[in-house]
Amino acid sequence: MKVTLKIKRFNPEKDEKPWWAEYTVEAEPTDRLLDALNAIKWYQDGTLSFRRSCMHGVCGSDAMLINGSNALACKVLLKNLGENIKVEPMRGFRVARDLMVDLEPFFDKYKQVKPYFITHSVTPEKERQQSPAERERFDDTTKCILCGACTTSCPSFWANPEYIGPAAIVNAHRFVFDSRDEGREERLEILNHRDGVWRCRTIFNCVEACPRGINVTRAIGEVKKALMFRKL
Amino acid sequence: MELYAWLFMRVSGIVLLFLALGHLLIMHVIHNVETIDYHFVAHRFMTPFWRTYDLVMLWLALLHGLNGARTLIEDYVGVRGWRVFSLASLYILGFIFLALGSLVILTFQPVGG
Amino acid sequence: MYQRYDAVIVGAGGAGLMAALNLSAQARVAVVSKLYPVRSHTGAAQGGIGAALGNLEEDHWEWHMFDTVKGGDYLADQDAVEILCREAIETVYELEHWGLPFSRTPEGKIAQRPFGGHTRDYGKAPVRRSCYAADRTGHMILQTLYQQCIKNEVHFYDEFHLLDLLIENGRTAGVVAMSLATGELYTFHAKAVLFATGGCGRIYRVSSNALALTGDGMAVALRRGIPLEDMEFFQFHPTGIYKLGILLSEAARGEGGILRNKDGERFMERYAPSLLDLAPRDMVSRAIYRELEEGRGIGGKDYVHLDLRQLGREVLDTKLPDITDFVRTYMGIEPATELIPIQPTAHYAMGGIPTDVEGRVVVDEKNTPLPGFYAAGECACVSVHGANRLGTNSLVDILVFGRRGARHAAKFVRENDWAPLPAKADERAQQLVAERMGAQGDEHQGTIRDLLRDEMMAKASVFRDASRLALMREKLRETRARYSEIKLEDRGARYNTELLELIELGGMIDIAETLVEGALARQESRGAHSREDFPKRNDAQWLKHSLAYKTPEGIQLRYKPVTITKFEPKERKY
Amino acid sequence: MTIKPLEYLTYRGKAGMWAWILHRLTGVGVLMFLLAHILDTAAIGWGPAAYNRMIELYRMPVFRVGEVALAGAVLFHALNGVRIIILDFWPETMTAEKKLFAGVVTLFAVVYLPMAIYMLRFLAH
Ligand SMILES: Cc1cc2nc3c(=O)[nH]c(=O)nc-3n(C[C@H](O)[C@H](O)[C@H](O)COP(=O)(O)OP(=O)(O)OC[C@H]3O[C@@H](n4cnc5c(N)ncnc54)[C@H](O)[C@@H]3O)c2cc1C
Ligand code: HEM
Ligand code: SF4
Ligand code: F3S
Ligand code: FES
Repeated sequence: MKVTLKIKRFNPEKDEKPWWAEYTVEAEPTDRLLDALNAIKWYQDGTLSFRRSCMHGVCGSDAMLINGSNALACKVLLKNLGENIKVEPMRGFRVARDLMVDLEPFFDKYKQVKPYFITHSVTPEKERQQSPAERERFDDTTKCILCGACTTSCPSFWANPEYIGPAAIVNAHRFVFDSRDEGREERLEILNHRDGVWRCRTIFNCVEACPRGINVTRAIGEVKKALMFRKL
Repeated sequence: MELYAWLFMRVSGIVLLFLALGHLLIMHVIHNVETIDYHFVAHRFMTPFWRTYDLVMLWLALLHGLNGARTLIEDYVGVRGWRVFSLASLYILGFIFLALGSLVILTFQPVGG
Repeated sequence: MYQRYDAVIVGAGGAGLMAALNLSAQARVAVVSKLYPVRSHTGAAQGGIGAALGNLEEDHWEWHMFDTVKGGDYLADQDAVEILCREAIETVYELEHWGLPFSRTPEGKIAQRPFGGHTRDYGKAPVRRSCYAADRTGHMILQTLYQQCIKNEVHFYDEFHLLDLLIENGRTAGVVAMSLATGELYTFHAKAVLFATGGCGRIYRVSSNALALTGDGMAVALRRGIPLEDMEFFQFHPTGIYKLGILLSEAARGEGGILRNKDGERFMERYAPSLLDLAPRDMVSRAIYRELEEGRGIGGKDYVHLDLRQLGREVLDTKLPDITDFVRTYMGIEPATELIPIQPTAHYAMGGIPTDVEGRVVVDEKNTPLPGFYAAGECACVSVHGANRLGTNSLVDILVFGRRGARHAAKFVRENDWAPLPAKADERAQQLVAERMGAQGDEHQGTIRDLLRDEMMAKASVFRDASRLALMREKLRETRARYSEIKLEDRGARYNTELLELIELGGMIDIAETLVEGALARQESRGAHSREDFPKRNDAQWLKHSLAYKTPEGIQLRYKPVTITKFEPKERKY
Repeated sequence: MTIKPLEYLTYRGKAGMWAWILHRLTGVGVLMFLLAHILDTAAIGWGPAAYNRMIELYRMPVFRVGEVALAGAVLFHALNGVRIIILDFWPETMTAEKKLFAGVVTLFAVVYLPMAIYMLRFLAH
């Protein structure tokens, strides 16, 4: 089938403002949007820029705004997009070029929540024990690939770039609910900050956007609840 | 701090659920502006029950609404100066309304009841 | 731009990050990576990491060692394999101590599952050795290592593309890389350099590898006169999603998945009666090709079925959630009730930059190290995988040798000063960029890339023979000629991904050349290298590693002996 | 970088996003009314004449319709408020978020339609 892609382009090196480019690609209905983007880049217009690597939704490179909502270009099939497809960079971060945004602020927020294992007790010789149920407790949030689709779909984040954002909270959740971790208090303290979890207004765009099927809002809710019971 | 604001929104929300919906039902559905007049209100304010009801509702609704407005300002007023200004106005305005409303409810003495 | 560090690590996958963690405490280290670290392909690894923990049944590192040697068709260096299998155990515990969320046994220990070629008691029966975190073990490893790097404040240069390795007077002096964001060249002056740039699976059409896996590190080393070892051994994983090549982990068969041909027959019974579907990958891939050749592909096409129905929805959703999701998303198939079309997919380069067990790059038959240059991970060849890698052994390899390389480099950095930088350090890189920027031809990049990948798939994949390989040699000549006719449309400096892809493609052609030459020369079948015109293994002549050098006259091959300690070569049967 | 108002609406969010937009709008709307209501009620302090004059104002049809809208706003806000509270205190329910929203909408329709018709009966005269 033939599909037409309208792509929002912007190269700060030479463009004053963003513009729309239109391409027509011959493709299979079961092709990924990323296949179409590659076809453009490799056979039509080499200047089109975007990030990609794994091609199957595990590296988090190619989150973008596709027909009005965030998704990974390698995880949506053309047959689900119709014949006229609109592709834009994710909202809320500076556009570096075409479909690539500046991710430094995104990773900075991630780093703020101390996204690493913290323990003070002595390390055992073999593994630390953890029951399957305890492991299950935070399974959902271990799936995050830091693609940024959630944070850039969140109206609270658009309004307030200071908001730490769902991705960072998801990664904090992964440790807060890990029975082996001992950094719970410090992390909760960070999330309790005015630009922490309280900025979330349960909008659920993040859940819809997450390519890993993480129930982001639920994770945020669990953190809120943990904070509430800690203080009361 | 944000935690308490958040919690307050939920708790006041639950209480308001009954107060505001009750108020809505009584004043706007069962009665309506055609049957409401000075007399009606004056009569209602004779009982301490309705006075307390209205006072609690006023406070909760106003604080709830004002805190909501605060969130909106923090979200959408991006420029620092403007934000401080808007927040300050909000607090002052909020205080005035709170005082005015309470004054009316507390000090009301029916004339020629 | 000039930057000076004690050590520079290129690549931020499992190998690079492990090295960074082990070096950063003792030296000033920079990690240079063309992808954000968490985008590295280690994150795609699914099935698990092999270590004889014996959490569910008796197991010993010696058994693991035997399996690895045998799985590699006796080409692996056994001293290195011994280190691999011994240190695997402490490495897995170390990961756990860094918080890696392994799946658990009911008693709360690290869970383990069976995997292809891993057996108990020297080949008696499959053993549960693969430590896993659902089917996203690599993701967890990558995340955990990156997290620890953040904790230890490792210095990252993200989205910097390696262009050149600097060698001055026989010593490593640093690297040159380009910043994607600005297009600027950075010269990193360093006492030690460690390459961990991953594999090169994108030289084939159907591949489980990420688009970024173009073998850049290997190509850069090759151009600097360093040989590549055992490049003719390239592993095809039996179960890639039909056409797309997306991997369905061996864990699927470890949990009980079965391969079936068009008659619904479990054909592995004929090829590997004892290990069946869990035979090593080279064997299963060949079995599938045989079935296809003999007309037992599904509907006359070039695929067979992977049957996961007997696992049940519960196991699929808890133990294999990701691959279940891949099958649903990309095929529109429900694995709990339907059969999955699969075909072998290019997966893993056994070969790479030759190193010794300390991670030092060695440049000749006598294993002479190049001072200050290290390599680890898939871009390196220690060689622990020999002619065919066993599943779960790469994750062990990248971590064990990433760490060993770093430890040796730490010592090296302490004891040595910076080698002087060559006069115009970034001259060659500049030249490369200028040349590519000047590409004014009229061919699209995609056309040439397709040519390379399609031809490699047809002529140098699972089964090989002299005539097809010779044709491939011709095709490579054509590819190289047409490469210079490519047009580059993007002449900007910032985020010029087209330029970088063009440079990558150039490297892939070089790598394909080493592979084809190595394969042409090796007149035997061993592990993943299967010559139809020489179907038998020939230890008398070919029990040796190849070293491919790039010279102005083309690829030159030399050979070095295999280290054998505990296990004498025997016929390989499962 | 800054997101324009229009972009909030062109993002194709689902139930949760519309619930949020409506919740915000109704919240602000009700607040505005509340402020006005405090002012008019304050007139009561000036005696019956003043107050009744205010009430007279509210009897205008425009305001009557406005009153119905207000009732709708309060009702929706209240119901959705309950949805939010349920989600917040029982995060397990988040997986059923869309069902909850459907519940809010249904309940709203069931209560509001008869109520609105009842309140608008004066229009028939
Ligand atoms: C789908 C899949 C599943 C797998 N499953 C398993 C498994 O279950 N068990 C197992 O043991 N193995 C598995 N493997 C193999 C294993 O994952 C890889 O071999 C291993 O992760 C390679 O790690 P690495 O650190 O060497 O390289 P990678 O993780 O590939 O990292 C390469 C790094 O180098 C950087 N780089 C590359 N080129 C440049 C350049 N020019 N300039 C700068 N930086 C550069 C990249 O940015 C990246 O950070 C699997 C492989 C695949 C493809
Ligand atoms: C009738 C019962 C009510 C309930 C159950 C209720 C519930 C809530 C809740 C839970 C929130 C928080 C939303 C969030 O944090 O995302 C909220 C916000 C808000 N409420 Fe109410 N509320 C009620 C009545 C009112 C009234 C009477 C007013 C007006 C004075 C009002 C004005 C607001 C405003 C302005 C907000 C902020 C909106 C936002 O942040 O998006 N509410 N309400
Ligand atoms: S939570 Fe989901 S959407 Fe957000 S960064 Fe992680 S994977 Fe991406
Ligand atoms: S979209 Fe935003 S407001 Fe909360 S529920 Fe998701 S983070
Ligand atoms: S390319 Fe890796 S997530 Fe899409």
